[in-house]
Amino acid sequence: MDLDSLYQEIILDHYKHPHHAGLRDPFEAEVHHVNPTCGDEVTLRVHVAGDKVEDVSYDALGCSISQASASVMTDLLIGKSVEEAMQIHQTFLELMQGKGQVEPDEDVLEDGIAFAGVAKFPARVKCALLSWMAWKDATSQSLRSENS
Amino acid sequence: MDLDSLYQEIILDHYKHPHHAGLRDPFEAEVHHVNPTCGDEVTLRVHVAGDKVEDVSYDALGCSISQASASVMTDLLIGKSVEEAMQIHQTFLELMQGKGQVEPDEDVLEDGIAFAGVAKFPARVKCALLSWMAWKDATSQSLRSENS
Amino acid sequence: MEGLLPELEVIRKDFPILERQLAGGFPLVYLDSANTSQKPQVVIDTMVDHLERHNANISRAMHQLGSESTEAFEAARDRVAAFIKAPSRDEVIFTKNATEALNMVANTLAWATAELSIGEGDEVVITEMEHHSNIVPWQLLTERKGATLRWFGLTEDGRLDLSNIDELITERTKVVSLTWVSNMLGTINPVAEIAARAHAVGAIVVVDASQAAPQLPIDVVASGADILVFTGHKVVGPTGIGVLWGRREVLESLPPFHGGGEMIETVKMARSTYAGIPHKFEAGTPPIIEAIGLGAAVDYLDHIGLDAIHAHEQAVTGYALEGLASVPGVRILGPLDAASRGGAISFELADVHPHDIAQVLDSRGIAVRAGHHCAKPAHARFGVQASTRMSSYLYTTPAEIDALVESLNYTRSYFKVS
Amino acid sequence: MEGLLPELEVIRKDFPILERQLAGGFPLVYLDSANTSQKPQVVIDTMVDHLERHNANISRAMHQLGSESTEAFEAARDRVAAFIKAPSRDEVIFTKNATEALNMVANTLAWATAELSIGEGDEVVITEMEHHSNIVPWQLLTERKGATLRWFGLTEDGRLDLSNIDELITERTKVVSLTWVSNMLGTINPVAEIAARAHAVGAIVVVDASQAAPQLPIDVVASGADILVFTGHKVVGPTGIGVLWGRREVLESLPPFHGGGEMIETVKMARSTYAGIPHKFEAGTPPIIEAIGLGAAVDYLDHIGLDAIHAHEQAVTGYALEGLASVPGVRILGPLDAASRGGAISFELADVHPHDIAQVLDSRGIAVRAGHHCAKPAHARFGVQASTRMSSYLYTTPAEIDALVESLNYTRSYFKVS
Ligand SMILES: Cc1ncc(COP(=O)(O)O)c(C=O)c1O
Ligand SMILES: Cc1ncc(COP(=O)(O)O)c(C=O)c1O
Repeated sequence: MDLDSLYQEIILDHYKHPHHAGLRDPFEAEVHHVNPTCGDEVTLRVHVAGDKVEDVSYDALGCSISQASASVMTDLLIGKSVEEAMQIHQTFLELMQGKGQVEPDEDVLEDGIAFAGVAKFPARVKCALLSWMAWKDATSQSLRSENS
Repeated sequence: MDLDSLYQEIILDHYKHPHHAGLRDPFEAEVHHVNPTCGDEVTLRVHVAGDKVEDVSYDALGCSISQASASVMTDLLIGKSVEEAMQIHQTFLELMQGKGQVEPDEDVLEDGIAFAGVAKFPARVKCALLSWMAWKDATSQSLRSENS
Repeated sequence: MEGLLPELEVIRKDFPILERQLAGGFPLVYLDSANTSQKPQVVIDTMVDHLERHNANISRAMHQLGSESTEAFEAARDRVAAFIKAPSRDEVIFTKNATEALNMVANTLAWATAELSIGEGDEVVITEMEHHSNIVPWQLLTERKGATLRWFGLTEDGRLDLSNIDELITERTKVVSLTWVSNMLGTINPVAEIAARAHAVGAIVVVDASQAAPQLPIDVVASGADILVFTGHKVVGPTGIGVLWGRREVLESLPPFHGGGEMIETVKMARSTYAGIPHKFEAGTPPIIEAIGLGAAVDYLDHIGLDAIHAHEQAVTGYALEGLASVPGVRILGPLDAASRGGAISFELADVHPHDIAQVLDSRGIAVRAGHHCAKPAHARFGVQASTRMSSYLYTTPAEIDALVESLNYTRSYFKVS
Repeated sequence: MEGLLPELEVIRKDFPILERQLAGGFPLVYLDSANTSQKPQVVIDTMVDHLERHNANISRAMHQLGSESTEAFEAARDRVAAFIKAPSRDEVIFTKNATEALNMVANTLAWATAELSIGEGDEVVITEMEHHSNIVPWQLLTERKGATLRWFGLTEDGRLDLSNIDELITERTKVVSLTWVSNMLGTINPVAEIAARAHAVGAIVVVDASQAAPQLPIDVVASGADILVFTGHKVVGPTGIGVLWGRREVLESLPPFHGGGEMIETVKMARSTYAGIPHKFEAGTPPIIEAIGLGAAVDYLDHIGLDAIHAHEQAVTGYALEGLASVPGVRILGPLDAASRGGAISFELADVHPHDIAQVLDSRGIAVRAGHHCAKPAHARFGVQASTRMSSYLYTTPAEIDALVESLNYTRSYFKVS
């Protein structure tokens, strides 16, 4: 059990000083996701304008991994096009589900590469993915409501 | 597995030529008992007059043990006082539940002693007891309705 | 004999109980596999290894044992999904046995709303050859909801009588629930065909594969079922575990079954929200060791191959049908050709009651079942109160069938049947 | 230390998993017994012996293996009846787990008639410290039947707030369902006292003894319960088995739960009649091996003695409460005196999230639980979203508590908590 590979400095930094935390206006969709096994929760809002992720704001309750992951995610996604953001989401998902066998791409994931170690702890993968899943859900909702 | 200790000649005789078989009038109570595990069934009527078991008549579907047991029972109980009959019932019950350790009393049980071997076959004890339980149930019902 | 498993003697060595000596020094001849199957060493060892080295509760536990246990449990779900070709592992729900799985369907339908709700004027269709576990839940449901229970009758040779299918399956039909293979008559039913008729009127189809899963390759989608269930202990797995597979849309429209740990998303005193499938239907600590044992069991069967097992069963069944026909006074209940039936053969022997037959056979080490085999209506249909049933499995040898036939002849002479 | 089991080292040898080495060469320190207990060799061996030598289905089978299996299964019922001092073995019903047992009560009450029926204007009373498995079934029942769910709140120190008992338990109350020992707070509740109040208004009392059965001598009659449930895997038994004990009159007035094999008297297509207790509530092939394993488990506990186990738990819990208090920033949820609590201790550690605590402990071989422990409302009551829980059992040593305390201090330094 290599604790330090899980709790990288980058993760602990984001945990102690989360970026883009808090819920903000305007937003097109808000979701509330829960990890039923441990109770971690996140409320997350997305503001999408045209094709662009204008803002992602959140209120998260949970462990260092889940909180740091939300913080890193907002850094990565805000300002990107929805398509690019979805691509980054996919890359992060593959890293997390790779059981520690996937080499992270720093150009795409930036601080997110710190989560490579999490992929070796199956029980913690869900923590790292909580806010990412919430973001995808919220974004799909906002796109659906836009098209309808 | 001593088959012959189970299938005594007396039992097979009663099975092939059951005594007092068939349903007769008059009767005060009729019951229908089923062995849920194997499906053996008996419909049984009792005719009690005053304190006396005037008649026990039955229609039984089942294996050699359950049929022979009904036949032997009617031989033993018809004509006795209800109290004596209940006593015989108790003696037969004790024999059956004795796991083969109880010495049968021929004075009380007559042909019923042939069932001593059945007590060694736990799966068959229920077969031997089916009609006896039905008789007790029917007799209690007839006494209850008399007193009410 | 054609069709027998080539490595039969090796396979038998996998089953420790087959070495058992019974009273009188008789070796065990186990012909009661439709009741429950025996267990190969690998299933037992897998369970023991888990108990001795990895035991922990699942999902909730974050520690190493907890991860090992969760992984083993969820890997079992993957194996079962592969065994029945489920489109998604999330559609595989672990239950206690087939009975609980069938009751889960009937019970959740009782509280379902919209499309799936059942009430007055609605009908549930079953068949006269169902096991009690696929009759009583539907009686309870239809009684309680004021709906009507109807059923397919049987033909003289023990098949479903489909002549009145147009009267039975109508726009009033909400559920058609039937067995794939009869545990009493052995009949293999045309489930896909009936499912198509049911779907045409918008009914959902529940298939009881308790006797099919041990013997036939199963493809849930091809079967036409919306829900398919089977029980672990008949597929060389342990007791205490069964499987319910359901199409995602159906499972998602049903309300939860039991409430409790693991099936929730969040709980407040006043109300709760529920997890997605499969967890929605798996309240409480599941049968963990049992699921893991079942995973090993279906792996074992897959390794031998269900096609090979089916061929073996057909060869043994054909040989048994011939052998039984050679005994005077034997009357077989159900189809007479091995090709259209499973490996359970119920029969009567003139002038000897099934219990007495079973008793004599048992005194010679041969285990069969005597009684109604939890199929009273099918017995009533053929005017019999009880029958004797022999049921083979992948470890059964032709020599065991010979022993049965010989002992039936002995039974006749023991009871002086002329 | 006073109260410890005298033969603790011998007892530990009974549990093979305690020899397990974890990652990094750390020995297992298992402090998650309230989640699931570890299994002694005798339980595992009893199950293996049955699987390898006696396996057969029960009740229905007339052959030697069938008799052996039936006898072993019913002997397990006798042992469980003795373990909880049940007045009659017929009142002991085997279920899948405690969750199924609680749902069985709520589900059969949903269909009960006369006295036991529940509808508008009726109330069910639970408590804020229940496990989800004793909350959600009652939410489903009251929602579906238009009845009202009410509950006892908790005091600051984690006990039931009985100050409004007269408002809560009234002539509208049909059921009072509560836990004997809290799985989160450790609190031991005055069940007999509350049962007396409930009986005074004619309500039935359901006691969740899932955490009590492992730790306290149980006498169902003295407890005041009408129905009492517990789960096998927490009393050193296997998964897949639970127990529901009920007073005969109550069980006899409830309708059947699941329909199927073994619970019937007779079945016709149009309607069925049901067997007496316990079989009425045991549809289908029961968890046979699991019941037999549970029989061996309660025998094992009875052999050591529940009084001795309880004393051991209190000694270890007292020592743990002291040790935890010595760690800066620890806040214990629940009563602070060992005498009035069971062996589960949930706590917070300032500035470190429970998952992160559990993770650091796990890296040193210490298994605890982190999260809501299936008791979200009780967590909400204390304003916490998750906690860390250590739970000891009869194999726990003071040295293991020392390891926990030391590792909590290490956790603080790892996360640089000042
Ligand atoms: C107090 C309490 N009740 C009920 C349960 C549910 O037990 P099971 O998950 O075995 O059904 C548990 C344990 O998880 C518990 O601690
Ligand atoms: C066709 C069929 N359905 C259902 C069942 C019930 O299985 P279980 O008793 O394991 O629930 C059985 C076996 O007993 C069966 O043969």
